[in-house]
Amino acid sequence: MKLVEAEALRIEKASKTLWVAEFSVAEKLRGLPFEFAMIWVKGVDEIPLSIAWLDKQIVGFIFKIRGEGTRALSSIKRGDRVLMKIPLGKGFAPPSGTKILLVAGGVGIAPAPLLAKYCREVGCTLTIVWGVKSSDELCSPSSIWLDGVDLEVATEDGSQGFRGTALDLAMRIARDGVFDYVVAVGPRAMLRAFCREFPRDKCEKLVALETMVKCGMGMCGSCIVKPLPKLLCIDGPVFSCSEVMRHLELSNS
Amino acid sequence: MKLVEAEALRIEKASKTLWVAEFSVAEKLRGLPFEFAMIWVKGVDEIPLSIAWLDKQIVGFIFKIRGEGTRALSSIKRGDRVLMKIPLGKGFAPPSGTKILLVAGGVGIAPAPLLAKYCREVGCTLTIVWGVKSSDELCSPSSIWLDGVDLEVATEDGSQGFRGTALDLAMRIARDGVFDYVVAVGPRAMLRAFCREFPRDKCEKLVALETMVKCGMGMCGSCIVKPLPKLLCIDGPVFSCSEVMRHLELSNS
Amino acid sequence: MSSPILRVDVASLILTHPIMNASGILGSEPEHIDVMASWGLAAIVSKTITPEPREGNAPPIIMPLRNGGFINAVGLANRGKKSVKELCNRAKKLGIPLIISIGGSSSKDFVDVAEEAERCGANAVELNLSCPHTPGYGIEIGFDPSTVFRVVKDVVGVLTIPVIVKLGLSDRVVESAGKALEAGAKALTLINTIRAMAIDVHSARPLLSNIFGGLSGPPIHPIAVRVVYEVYKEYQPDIIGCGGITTWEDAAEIILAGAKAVQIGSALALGRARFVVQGVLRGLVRWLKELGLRSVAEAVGLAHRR
Amino acid sequence: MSSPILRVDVASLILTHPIMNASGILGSEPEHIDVMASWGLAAIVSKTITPEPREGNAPPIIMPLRNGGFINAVGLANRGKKSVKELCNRAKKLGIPLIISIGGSSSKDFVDVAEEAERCGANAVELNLSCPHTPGYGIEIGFDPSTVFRVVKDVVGVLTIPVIVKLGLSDRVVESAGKALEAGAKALTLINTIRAMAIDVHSARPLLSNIFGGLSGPPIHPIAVRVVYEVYKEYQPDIIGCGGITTWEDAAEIILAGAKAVQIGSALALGRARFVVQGVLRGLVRWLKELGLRSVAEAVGLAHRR
Ligand SMILES: Cc1cc2nc3c(=O)[nH]c(=O)nc-3n(C[C@H](O)[C@H](O)[C@H](O)COP(=O)(O)OP(=O)(O)OC[C@H]3O[C@@H](n4cnc5c(N)ncnc54)[C@H](O)[C@@H]3O)c2cc1C
Ligand SMILES: Cc1cc2nc3c(=O)[nH]c(=O)nc-3n(C[C@H](O)[C@H](O)[C@H](O)COP(=O)(O)OP(=O)(O)OC[C@H]3O[C@@H](n4cnc5c(N)ncnc54)[C@H](O)[C@@H]3O)c2cc1C
Ligand SMILES: Cc1cc2nc3c(=O)[nH]c(=O)nc-3n(C[C@H](O)[C@H](O)[C@H](O)COP(=O)(O)O)c2cc1C
Ligand SMILES: Cc1cc2nc3c(=O)[nH]c(=O)nc-3n(C[C@H](O)[C@H](O)[C@H](O)COP(=O)(O)O)c2cc1C
Ligand code: FES
Ligand code: FES
Repeated sequence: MKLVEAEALRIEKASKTLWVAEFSVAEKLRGLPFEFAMIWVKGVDEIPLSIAWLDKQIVGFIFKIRGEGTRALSSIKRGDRVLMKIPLGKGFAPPSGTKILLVAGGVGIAPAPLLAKYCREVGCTLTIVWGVKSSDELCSPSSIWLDGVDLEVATEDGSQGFRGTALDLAMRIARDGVFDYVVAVGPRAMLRAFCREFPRDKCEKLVALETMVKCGMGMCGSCIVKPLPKLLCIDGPVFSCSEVMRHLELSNS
Repeated sequence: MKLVEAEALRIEKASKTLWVAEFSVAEKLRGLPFEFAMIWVKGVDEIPLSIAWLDKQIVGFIFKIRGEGTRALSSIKRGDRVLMKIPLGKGFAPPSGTKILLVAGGVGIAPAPLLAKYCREVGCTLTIVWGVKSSDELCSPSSIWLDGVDLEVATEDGSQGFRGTALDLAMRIARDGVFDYVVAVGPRAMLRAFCREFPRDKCEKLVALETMVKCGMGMCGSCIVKPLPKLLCIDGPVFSCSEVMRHLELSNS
Repeated sequence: MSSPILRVDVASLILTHPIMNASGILGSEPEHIDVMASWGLAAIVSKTITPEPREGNAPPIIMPLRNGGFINAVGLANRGKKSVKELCNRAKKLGIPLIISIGGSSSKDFVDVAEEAERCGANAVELNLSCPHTPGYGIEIGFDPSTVFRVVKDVVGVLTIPVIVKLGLSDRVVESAGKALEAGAKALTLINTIRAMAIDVHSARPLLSNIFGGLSGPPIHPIAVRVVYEVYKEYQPDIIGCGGITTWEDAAEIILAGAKAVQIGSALALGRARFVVQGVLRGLVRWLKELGLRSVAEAVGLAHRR
Repeated sequence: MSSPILRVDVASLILTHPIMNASGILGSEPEHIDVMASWGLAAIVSKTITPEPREGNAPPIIMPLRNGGFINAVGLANRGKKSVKELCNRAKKLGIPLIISIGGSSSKDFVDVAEEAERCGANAVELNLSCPHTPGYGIEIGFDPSTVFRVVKDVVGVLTIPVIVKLGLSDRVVESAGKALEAGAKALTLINTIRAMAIDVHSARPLLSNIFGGLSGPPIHPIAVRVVYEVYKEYQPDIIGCGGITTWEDAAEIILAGAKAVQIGSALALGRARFVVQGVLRGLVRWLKELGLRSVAEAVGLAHRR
């Protein structure tokens, strides 16, 4: 983990609901898929965001405006600086040669580009299912570093691609293909449904969780994945369905 | 400069007046000829000594008992530990291909082995003249890492080698040979005589000085080479005769 | 020679070795106790618990610094007195000694939580009289030896379990230590973080939302060693050394200064806890052997020997 | 945009830029003044001078520490009042402003050396009320606001040149700062080293012959920034920030907290002085441009802006 100054290169609205923030940093960074950063939008808030892409001295994020912090991030300008702790978490680094299915709901697409790059590099096969309510929530693959990736789209209103949820589409795809890992990332309700309903016969089922990350360094304890004795910022954010099932059931959001 | 723990390998009397202290250290050290160390003989004193030899994790010193600190050093046992700041000073690194004459008086032989090693490595020709009062002050070249070095001995009582002082012998040798650098190290009176009398026509004349080194790090100022605005622990201990002539004349020891 | 004895008796507690966590590294939720139990600590110190729940400050609350330390202003976030029972139960289940750290703005607050801790079966309490950045909850108390006396006396008066008093750096820390002991403290934890501040030079804004925070980690270690040495010199009490301990050498130094046990805070961050605890313990064993000592206890305060 | 103005006016002195050395880095011999003049400092602060010569402590007097700082107990080694003239003459010859740092164990001592400094043409004096490890010569004075007031008042009463007061970390440093200003100090230097200790774990002996020493270097920087911020917040006086400044960011941070000028001590060690001074100045210029500020003065205390 390093604390780095990052300079905004591009902050833009990429769809009806999603924003992209791209920064340049002075030193080369490394990060594994699903690792994240704590971004201090100066004087406002420090918020955790998944590393969406990372290429030498460029790092990008995909985010949704939820409150003050994300709003502040969306309103910074090219050249503005933020401070970030990066990389944080343990990430998820599947062995080479494996087949992976990523099931992303909404802004859950954020970690996808870094996972795609990782898979290209180590030689994993990646299929991404991205589900949103309606096609206006999608962004162009090139704007989020997803060119040339096997990306299947599901919209709840059927305005583009498969009509239905990401989970529906993923289950259909999984019927035909064999995957070593299926990773779901998105709203908690989706993760819960995924862990409950997705057929687990041949694959390992994983979810990328969100809890309240306040320090990102394993000190404050606020990210504890109750009732597990695990810290999201150290041991996560990716956990197997089997270990977090109770966590998902306990929390009611 | 590093602060390192060193473990005594060998502390022994090497002649009537000289002692040898050899230590092993946990990390590889580097040092140039004439660089020195501040050795803290624990709980007693911290004293500056020239690095006599240095080979990866072994470092050796040649010293004379003068007071409490050197006495304490002479009485430590194999396995005892000291702390040392090492290397200190700027050292003296003659360009490769040059011819060097070292004029050492008494314990002034201390920096000779490291200089000899350096000269072998970079390809300088080194002649050492070592002057003492009587042959019982000499130590065997092998005990002080001077095997195979061109070493000419002068004794004031003629008990071995040339009869006379190191300076006498050096002047005689210089008459026949040509040297790029002539470096004198030894008692202050000898350095003064050297700077005054040694013919300077074809060579650069240098001396290795001693002043009161208390911190070794350029902070306390006690090692100032008056009236020069130079700190021995940073800029020295090797200076050209021309710059320190007044210093040598001012001081009366 | 047989392996040196790591067991230490401190504040009437018998610990299998001298290392515990420093308060504030996790320790506010029962699940934290599980996490920490897996680190190999001899005892666990809870997050400082106040009578009422506290939200704590908004992020950023902890930042790494260029000098190798951390600055934090968590703001004593905790779930209040009611969480003590859960913490104690969890520790009991795991069979690990638990020290409940207590914070408050009055004697009453301390007594209140301390009684709850005793009721719930905590092995000891640690009175945090030294949080340097939460107004009303800390260092102002520790600054004044007579306030220290009163608070400690009040708590000791109602408890049978040992009372440990945690002091921070202050002009009269030796005097405050004396007063704490006089009032019946069984041991002293020295020291807390030191009030400090960091500013982001590009935005000209304080790094922490709270502006001020506590400096921890290697930067404060030589100050902690000094305070332990001074207090030990004066009273030879049971001391738990804390401040910047990262390696076995840091622990050895503070033990030589007079600490019987040590608390590690910042160095446990970033998932390194298990590794750090193990490293310190292994190093201490090697070191005690080198010095020919049979136990940690024999090393306590050795630097005072002339 | 034209290059930002580095010139600062502090304690009624006009300096070409904000960097001077911290007292105790050389500065006791006239030759030291020559050495330091070559470093590119805007002004030189002498070693603390006491009325009578002091030998200082026996080595080891300064040790590097694992945490990146230094610990020192030089023991105020200096040649006494009689050396002031030589120091002043040398500085005058070199055309560089000289501040004579003064130490003493009574008001009389301070007055004595201060009068000599004025007579010899020093540009200012800095009263060292904060040496943390020389008994009777330091921090005990700074700890007590009323003593600070008396000493400063006495010195100000007899001088026409500016009086700067150097304070260390203490519980009531803000109050002491106020008293110093009330008594007529033109500026405050904040902070001195922090009392600390290091022990060699292999021999179980204190590292310094003096046992205690002052901690300096990067470890204390966030504490210095905090003290500067707190004092600036209260009085907005002229402050010279000191403590752990090594890079331009360290300098920028303390300027944002409220310092008009900075002193660099430890970072000047080991022959790096020229490089460090240059590096800090270059960095400050780049930074002021980045922030769109026209001068150092405009950055002073900016972190207080809401
Ligand atoms: C490991 C991790 C990775 C994440 N990656 C992304 C990402 O790539 N893109 C994205 O848009 N969002 C991501 N999030 C969620 C993102 O952190 C929150 O949307 C953000 O913190 C909200 O901050 P705010 O100030 O805008 O909203 P607030 O007003 O603070 O809160 C709005 C909502 O966000 C939740 N939230 C607030 N703060 C945090 C926090 N520190 N940690 C977790 N949840 C919080 C709250 O529960 C609340 O429901 C991630 C969260 C985690 C833990
Ligand atoms: C750069 C340098 C390299 C040296 N190399 C060697 C060496 O390789 N072998 C060797 O035998 N000696 C060397 N010396 C001299 C050695 O440092 C002194 O002999 C030693 O410090 C004396 O310490 P003491 O406690 O035994 O004697 P003390 O009782 O302290 O003093 C005895 C004499 O040594 C001189 N002296 C004491 N302390 C110092 C000090 N810190 N710096 C300089 N002189 C001091 C005093 O002027 C006095 O005349 C070197 C000195 C310097 C400055
Ligand atoms: C993030 C964090 C939170 C802390 N919270 C508390 C606390 O609640 N109560 C307390 O007494 N000390 C608290 N401290 C201080 C530590 O217990 C410890 O005294 C200090 O950090 C010095 O130790 P270290 O250098 O090993 O971290 C906290 C420290 C940190 C870094
Ligand atoms: C070796 C050394 C000697 C010092 N001597 C003095 C002194 O004589 N008078 C004084 O006021 N401060 C003295 N100090 C303290 C410094 O002036 C400065 O306040 C402190 O070191 C913090 O700055 P730094 O971290 O940049 O070193 C000394 C510091 C060091 C390291
Ligand atoms: S966010 Fe603080 S421990 Fe994970
Ligand atoms: S010995 Fe201290 S400056 Fe050289």
